[in-house]
Amino acid sequence: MLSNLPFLSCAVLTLLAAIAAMTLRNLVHCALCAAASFAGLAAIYLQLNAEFVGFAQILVYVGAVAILIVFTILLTHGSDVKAGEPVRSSSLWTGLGVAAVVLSALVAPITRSASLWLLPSANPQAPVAAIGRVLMTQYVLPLETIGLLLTAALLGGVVIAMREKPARKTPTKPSRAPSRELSHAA
Amino acid sequence: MLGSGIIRGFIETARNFAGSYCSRERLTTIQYPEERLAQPESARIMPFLVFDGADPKAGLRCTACTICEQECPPQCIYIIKDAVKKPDHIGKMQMQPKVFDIDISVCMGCGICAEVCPFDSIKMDQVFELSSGERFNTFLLHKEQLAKPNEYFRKLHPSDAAETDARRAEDKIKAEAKARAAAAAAAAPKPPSSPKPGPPPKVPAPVPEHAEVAT
Amino acid sequence: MSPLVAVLYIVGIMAVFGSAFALTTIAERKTLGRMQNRFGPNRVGPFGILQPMADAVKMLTKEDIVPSSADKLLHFIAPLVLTTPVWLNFAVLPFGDHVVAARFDAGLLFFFAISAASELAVFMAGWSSQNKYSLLGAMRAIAQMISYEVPLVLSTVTVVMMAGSLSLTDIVDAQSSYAFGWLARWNLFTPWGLAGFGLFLIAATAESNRSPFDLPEGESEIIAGYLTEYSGFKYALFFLGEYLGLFAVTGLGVTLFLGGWHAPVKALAWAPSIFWFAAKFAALIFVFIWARATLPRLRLDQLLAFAWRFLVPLTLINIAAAAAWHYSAWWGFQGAMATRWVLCAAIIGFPYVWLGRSLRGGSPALRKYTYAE
Amino acid sequence: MNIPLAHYLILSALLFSVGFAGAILRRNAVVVLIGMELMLNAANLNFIAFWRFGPHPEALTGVMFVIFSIAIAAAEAAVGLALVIAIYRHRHTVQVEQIDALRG
Repeated sequence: MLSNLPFLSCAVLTLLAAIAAMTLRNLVHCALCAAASFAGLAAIYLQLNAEFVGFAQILVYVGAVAILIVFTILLTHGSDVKAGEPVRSSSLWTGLGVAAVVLSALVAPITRSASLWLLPSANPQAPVAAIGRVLMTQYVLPLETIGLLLTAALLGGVVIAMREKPARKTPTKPSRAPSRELSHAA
Repeated sequence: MLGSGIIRGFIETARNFAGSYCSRERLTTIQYPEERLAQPESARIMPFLVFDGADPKAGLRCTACTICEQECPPQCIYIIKDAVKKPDHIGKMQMQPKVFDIDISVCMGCGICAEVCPFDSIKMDQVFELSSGERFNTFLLHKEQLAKPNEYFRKLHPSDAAETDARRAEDKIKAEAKARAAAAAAAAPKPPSSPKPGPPPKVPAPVPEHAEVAT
Repeated sequence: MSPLVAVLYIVGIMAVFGSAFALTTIAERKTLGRMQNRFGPNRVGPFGILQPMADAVKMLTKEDIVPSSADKLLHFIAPLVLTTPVWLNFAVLPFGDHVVAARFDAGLLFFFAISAASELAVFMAGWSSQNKYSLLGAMRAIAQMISYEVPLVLSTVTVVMMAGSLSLTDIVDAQSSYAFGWLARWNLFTPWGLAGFGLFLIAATAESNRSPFDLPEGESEIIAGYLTEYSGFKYALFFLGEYLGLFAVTGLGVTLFLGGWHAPVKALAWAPSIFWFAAKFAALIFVFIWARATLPRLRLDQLLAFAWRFLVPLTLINIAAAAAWHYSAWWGFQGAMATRWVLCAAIIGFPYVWLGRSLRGGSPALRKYTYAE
Repeated sequence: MNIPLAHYLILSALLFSVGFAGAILRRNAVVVLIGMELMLNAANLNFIAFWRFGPHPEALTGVMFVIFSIAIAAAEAAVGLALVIAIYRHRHTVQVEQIDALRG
């Protein structure tokens, strides 16, 4: 039981943070809880010997995605929630029912199949050098595609979020000519 | 090229860094409690009262005219006239203050009191280490604490003091001459020509000169 | 690693870098003073060396003020979130021969992943204070940290490529031999390493919020930014976290570019390895202080333009220069070394001049006033 | 280390359900995006768990999949949040129920 403690604590942290992220009213709290949930998952990856993935998870999710979410919340004035405003959809119980059905559909096969209750036989490692080698040989095409995708996403993100320039007006000098006339008249 | 100015800046600070250890002139700091900067003559912090001679009570120049009290912008001067008069430097009987208080926690050091004083009594001090742990009584200065000898004033503002002293000595000589003339006139057999001494020789309030000195 | 050794590492790192924090604060103030022709603090103790103690007493006895409208929980945990992960950075730094707390296979990735937590902490501090200056400071800090993380990581990519490993101990080992029999083969002594080190230093300065990139805490503009509503112990924690971040990134710079704990020349290799690390570390910290004394603060648009239009392209070009250096290693003709140097210097130098010129935007045009003739 | 594979899978299922419920129930588009990220992470956990417990861990298939998935998730988050900002700029709201211009 004691040896399970790291896993249990990380799992509880991840789940609680995820639930909090989905239920809290204040959006900034939601985003920070989501970041905590991502970090808990990274810890579970580390326990599963997936060192590289765990660090990449922290770097990308906690370092980048969480910050992006927080930025968006601030840019869309999401952090000032009015007191009486509903944050949940009106069809709360239908949605919860659907989610429960999804959960049971996922969990039922897991509990039924005996082969999933086995303990790990080996102690596999994922050394960085091996990951790099595989990336550059077997998975080189997906890697290049990802590079293209990231570039496209970067450009797309910039273009979508870019403020449209107001239509250029001809440069007029509104109050000047009349004032000169007035001064002449005077 | 980008960076050349940055490198020049780095060289400059490095020169300062090394130079401040080599030459003492580079360090402009005055290490205050040990070293002190000499105060310029026109420095002014708080007002004080000048007295002539050795006795602060007898020699106090103040005549309790309350001009300073009325002019003081933050109203930090408080004067009560004494019933007993005393002679001033030309021997004329003048009022004197019974109470002369300045609350220097209110005083803003503007020097208007010194500007308007027609008797050269109130002048600006240069003491600035006035902080105290006590809030009220320390900062309410009474006549006794405010009165400082003329020598002190001479030391602080030599040119102003010299000018004042010269004027007062002249006044005194004039007054004595007048008194002698009056005595002679009194001795002469023509009493009705001047039955009473005229209005006292008005001491000209030397506001412009003071202003120049003070600034 | 036995638990005893682990505890020894933890206590050692906390003691050494904790006291380094105290020493750096006083050294920084003294050095800044001298560079501005002042004395610097010299009152507490002989030559003022006890000033950190006085500062600590002052900080810890101050009242801890929490704004009434603040988000109390986030306001409380933000300094902890900033300071706690920073200590983890030191775990992967090799301080000496076999002196490293954790030999991660992906040590460099670990380092950058841990550094990412500080951005969230800064945001938490700024947002939870419910103060517009705090929020502005936090937004500036995040924009700056995200922008400069890219050149910071990219400038280390060359080192990783040359060493062929993300492990910091392997990177140090790759710089262990001596050229010509006496000069250390540090990455600094290659054209791409020299350029990469400069880019790394600039990005590291911005990443640790130090002058001239200290505009998240610009006192004159946004009253210390996200630190506005912090006082006493929490402020001290922020201060500590910032300096520890600087130390960590300095240690990384020493490890990646200055040969880690290796001596600069072979004749000096007899000195203990930790001494060499400490010496390089102190020298780099001095450079940071020197920069603070010299350079004025940037504007936000200048800052971001500098990152995206200058540093990021240059770091990418630097990778190309490193590739050129690597693939010309087999050249055996007379003067091959000089040719390689010239080639790589040209690859980096021309874009440097060109990008630097574009950054300035040509000569400043005469300003024309439309309405005020 | 005696945790069976099923525990990780159940954790992953729970995480997925939480993210799913949030994504379909919350009104704010940003929270919907957070829910989607949680679902993606749940899937990633499955990949890592199966890699760890699978018969051929040396092939690194699960790890590679997660690495690519994380990269795609980063791109997805960037574009998704940019969309949210663009929508906010046009409609001054990010409540998904009010963005119904295409409703028939």
